Amino acid sequence: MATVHIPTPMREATDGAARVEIEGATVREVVERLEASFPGLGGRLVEDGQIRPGLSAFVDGANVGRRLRTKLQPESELFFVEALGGG
Amino acid sequence: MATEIQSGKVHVQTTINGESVDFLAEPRESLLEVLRDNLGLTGAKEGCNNGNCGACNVVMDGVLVNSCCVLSVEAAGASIETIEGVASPEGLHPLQQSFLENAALQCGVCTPGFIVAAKALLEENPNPTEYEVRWWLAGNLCRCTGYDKIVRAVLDAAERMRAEA
Amino acid sequence: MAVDTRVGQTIKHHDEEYKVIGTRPIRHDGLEKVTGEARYGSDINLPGQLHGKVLRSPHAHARIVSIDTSGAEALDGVRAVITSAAFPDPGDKLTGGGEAPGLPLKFKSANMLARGKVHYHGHAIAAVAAANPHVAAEALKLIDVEYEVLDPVLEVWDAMKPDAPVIIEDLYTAKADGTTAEEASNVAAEMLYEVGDVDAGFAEADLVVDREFTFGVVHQGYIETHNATAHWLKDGHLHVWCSSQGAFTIRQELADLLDHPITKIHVVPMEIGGGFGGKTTAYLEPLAALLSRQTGHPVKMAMDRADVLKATGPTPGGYVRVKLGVTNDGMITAGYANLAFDAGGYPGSVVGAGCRCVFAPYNMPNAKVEGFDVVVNKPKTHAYRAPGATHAEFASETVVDEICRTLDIDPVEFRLKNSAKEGDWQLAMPPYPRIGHIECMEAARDSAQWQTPLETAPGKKRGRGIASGFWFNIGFTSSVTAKLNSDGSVTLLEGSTDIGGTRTSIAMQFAETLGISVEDVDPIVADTDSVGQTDVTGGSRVTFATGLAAHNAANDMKDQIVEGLADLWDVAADSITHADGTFSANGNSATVGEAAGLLEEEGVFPIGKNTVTPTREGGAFAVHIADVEVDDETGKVEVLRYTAVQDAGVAIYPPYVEGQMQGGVVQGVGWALNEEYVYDDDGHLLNASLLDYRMPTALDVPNIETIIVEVPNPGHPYGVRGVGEVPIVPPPAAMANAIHDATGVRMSHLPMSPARVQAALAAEA
Amino acid sequence: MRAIQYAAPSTVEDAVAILAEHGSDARMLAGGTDLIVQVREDARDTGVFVDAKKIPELMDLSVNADGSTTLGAAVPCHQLYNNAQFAASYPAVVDAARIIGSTGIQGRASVGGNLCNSGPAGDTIPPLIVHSAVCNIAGPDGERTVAVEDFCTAPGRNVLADGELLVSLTLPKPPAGSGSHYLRFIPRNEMDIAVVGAGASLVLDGESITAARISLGAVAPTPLFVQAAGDALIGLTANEDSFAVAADIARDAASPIDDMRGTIAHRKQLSYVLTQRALRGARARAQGGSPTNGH
Repeated sequence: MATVHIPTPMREATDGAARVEIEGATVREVVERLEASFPGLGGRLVEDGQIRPGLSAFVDGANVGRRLRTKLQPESELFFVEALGGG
Repeated sequence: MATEIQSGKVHVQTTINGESVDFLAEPRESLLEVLRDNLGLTGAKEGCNNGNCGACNVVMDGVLVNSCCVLSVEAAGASIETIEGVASPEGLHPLQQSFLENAALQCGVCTPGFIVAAKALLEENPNPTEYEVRWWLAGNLCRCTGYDKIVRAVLDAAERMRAEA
Repeated sequence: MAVDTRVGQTIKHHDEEYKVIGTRPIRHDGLEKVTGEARYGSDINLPGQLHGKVLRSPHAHARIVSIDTSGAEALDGVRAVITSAAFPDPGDKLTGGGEAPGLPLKFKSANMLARGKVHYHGHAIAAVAAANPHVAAEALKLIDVEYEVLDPVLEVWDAMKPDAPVIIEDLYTAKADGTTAEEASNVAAEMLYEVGDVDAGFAEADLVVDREFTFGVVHQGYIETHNATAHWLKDGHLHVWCSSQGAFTIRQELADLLDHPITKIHVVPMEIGGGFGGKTTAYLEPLAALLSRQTGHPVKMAMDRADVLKATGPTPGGYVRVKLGVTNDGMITAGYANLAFDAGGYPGSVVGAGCRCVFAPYNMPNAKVEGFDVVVNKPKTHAYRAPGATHAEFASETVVDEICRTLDIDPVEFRLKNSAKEGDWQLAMPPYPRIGHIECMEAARDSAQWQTPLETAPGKKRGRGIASGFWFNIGFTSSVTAKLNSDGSVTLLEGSTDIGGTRTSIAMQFAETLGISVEDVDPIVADTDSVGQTDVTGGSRVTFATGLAAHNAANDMKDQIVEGLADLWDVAADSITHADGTFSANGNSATVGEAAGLLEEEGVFPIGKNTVTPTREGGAFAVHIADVEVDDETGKVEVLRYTAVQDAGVAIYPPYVEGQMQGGVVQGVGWALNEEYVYDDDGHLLNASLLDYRMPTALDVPNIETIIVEVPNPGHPYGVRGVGEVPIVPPPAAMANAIHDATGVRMSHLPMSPARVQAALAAEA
Repeated sequence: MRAIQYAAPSTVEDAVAILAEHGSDARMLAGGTDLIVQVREDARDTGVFVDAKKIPELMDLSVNADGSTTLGAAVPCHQLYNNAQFAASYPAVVDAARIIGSTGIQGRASVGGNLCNSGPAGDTIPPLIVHSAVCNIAGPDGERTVAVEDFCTAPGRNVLADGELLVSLTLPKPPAGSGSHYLRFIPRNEMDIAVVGAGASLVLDGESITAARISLGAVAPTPLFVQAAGDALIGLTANEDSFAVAADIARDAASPIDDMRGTIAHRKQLSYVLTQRALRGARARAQGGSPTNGH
């Protein structure tokens, strides 16, 4: 089960849960199941089958951007964070 | 004897880096524009076009000037030295070598102005203090280096040049 | 006296020894840059070339009633005049690529040439192509624009008021929870980041300090002004030569804005005269392209300095509130921050990054940060070196200093005690990987400056300040193609514009991996047709990401050499070893150079290549110490001494790491003391020149002492962390803390200009 | 830049003829560091540039029989600080010449040009005033002289009529026991326009002040000659108490504005502080030393 960290403003959709456990071999599977379990939440993270523009996924500390095919381990930790630019 | 009032394209004869040069230019064109766009000497850069950055520094009749603040027609009869004339066929000027060795450049766009200005300084004062270097070069803005390595490079070159003199 | 050839100190927290990495070769492009031969964008002159200029709005906020270009078109020498009508309708498309993908394209398009409405003083209205720049400038005066002038909104706190004039009539706040507001306002986006229980954290605190700070707009101040030359061929191929931090980004923007196929757009990165985040987006390129399409000639455009200051992307002004709770023994229990930044005339400020940096140096069990991206009548703001972090950490590091004073705790001790370290939670992010804040703080504590008591002088007010800073660094995509020549030298094509010596830092990593000298590598910044996808030079990513691509490409080349030699020597490939640049197997051996010669005879020319999107950037910390003297009669602040400490991971090319640190410090000192946009009440920018924008000169700063700390980034084979951005973060706070130490006055606005310091001193007295 | 015409006359008469013919459309071009930039930036509309640098009188720098000095209007700043005699006699003018713009600007910019630009913050103007310099003006109707303190009439404007040009300045020989100093306040250390500038000259008899002149820049529409501040010092001892009296008068005389370069409050304060510092520097020089504060 991967652990997905839910950003505070979106916890309304998870009944206040800060972390949810989701089964999935890839980021895409987790996001799809997240959407199914918490209607509306997926839509804020994912749009048209993509991670929403401007967001990046972090899998076990690695910034995998919007790569939904990224493989997950059973104990993976998943974050969704606004993508950053720089100077 | 009435003085001729020049307009339109004016024929100007001048000396640049020791070579006699002729060009046609409108009086409103600056020396910087002529160097860069008419004569292909693009080493001098436009950073501000009003005398506040030093990227266009050249030496005119032995005096450091901002070529953006000189009219093209004022070059008539003058002797002008640009960055392109600093190195000799034998090799780099000690300042150029020192800038390389001291890593005294980053983006490099202000570098020609700094080298031209620093050369003018060392010709007037071969043994400047750090303060004198900073004072002389205050008209040359660099946004990348924080000046530290530039000042070191100039002091380093001065020392080498004194040793060779 | 001998010249001081001191180089900065390096403190290693690893045992790696390298042959090339960490040395100080002369940079590959240095010669051309000291002789004036290097070719920057404005140095281009093409046959048949025309010159373009841009008409800019004299108003900060206005509706465009009409534009009459006939007068300009009639002027002798004028070849084309365009307005926003020349751009395709962006519809509802979003921007691709670049640093901030996914924003409405209509905003970017309208920022190129105003579409119906002017959002700031200097907003581009029309563009002209003419036989020479003087005629083009004359033509601008003949364009007749009728404006309906509107009230401007200049500051975020005014723009957020419910009754503020709304600048973009269909802008609905993107709320933190992913929903969208129903009423239009100037707030483009809200964000919220939280960890732990902030109310409980404050309840545990013995001392709570809550302060507000404000900021003027500042510009990156690169010395080379923006320029672009475009040639639109009759078959639709578009060639562009420009000064940009990213040729591929410009290509993407041109494709988006002009609705033109990427395959037909060819962007040549010229040498770039500085960027610092300000050259990460297009301004002139699309205009030059359209003017070229219309005239059939190449069109060259260059901004003057006033245009650069008025109409490119400075970094935001705005507001930051920071509230920190601590126990009497100096442990942070909670932090709250609220940041509102100028987006400028269109949405998209760097406030999000500011939010996530504000408490980054500390292990903060309970924190809450709110951010607001606010549209105002100023130029569309952009990244500037660690974008958003300097504002945020000026506020938090000033509050930390106040807490240390109040509790009488040494500021180094406090920071060490509360420092973030590996495994600690980051705000809204995964826990920190290996980081070097503690190592930097210890190096600062042990530095010559910190260990030397501040020299007092009768009648002089002197003080010392210290501050930390953090920046994430970014990864993005980089590509390298390396060709082995028959003499063993390597031509290395890379896509990252070189602003500060990165050709060499990339080549050094390649050389280290292949086992050759860096002088045998010839690095070339290639155009968009000649090298793989490479994102913008920014986010301190080039030595990290493009260096990684170079390392990978060297390994690829090594594998090909091994394969070729295996064939030649008739041995199994896996029996060939590679050490110190020599391949050996079964009694045979060949250096890279010898191998190249052997392979040439076989008709084999290895090409190593790699495209990589690394995922573990490795954030960087810096700790700075400033000694200042304050003239209490005039309010003027002099920097007496300055030390910058920074975790570089591993410094590939130390002189240029030091250079980045020193340059960042001086930009930060300029921001701290004098730099800001000055507006009148009508929103006119008054100081759009290098005279009145007041960037530091050589006479305004001392030598900057550097200490490179090497805590390797586990996400890079050589441990690289980006180094370019974080050095601008601590200076304003270090300076403010030093000013307080000298005078007892706390400054809460950047810049801390003499007039403001003097007024604060007078108010205190 | 608009199209312009250029002439390089070799005599004052020719220059006057061209200026008279073209009226307000013509201006003298000395170092050009103001004029070229102003026309380029549409801040001044000049169509005929009359180069001053081929006219011997405008490039003259010499000591006259009566001990006064003639400073040609187009003599560049760098020649002043490289001229030991001039620097010894008129240190406040040299203080200003050394801080106008950069080294590159000082290679071209002239004191006469600075005066004719008539900016309220022109750095050389307060020093000329405290040295009692006089403008030598030539025009279609002949020559006339005007005291420097009466030369500027408004920001960017002066007493020169169409057809007139500033030929030179005459600086009287400084009396024995005199010293002068000019300094300005700028947020940076170089490359800036004075937020306030202050010049002072003192003539000392022992410790006693026998003559004093004080002038401020950037605190009024024109550089300000604060005669009352100098007069108040006459007969007083050259000490901090006396300087404070003059500084008070100078601060009261200043009527600055708020603009992008400074605030009213700050400029008032600076008027006081800089007057004190200029006086200290002038005293140091009168006593054979050199100023210890300010650039």
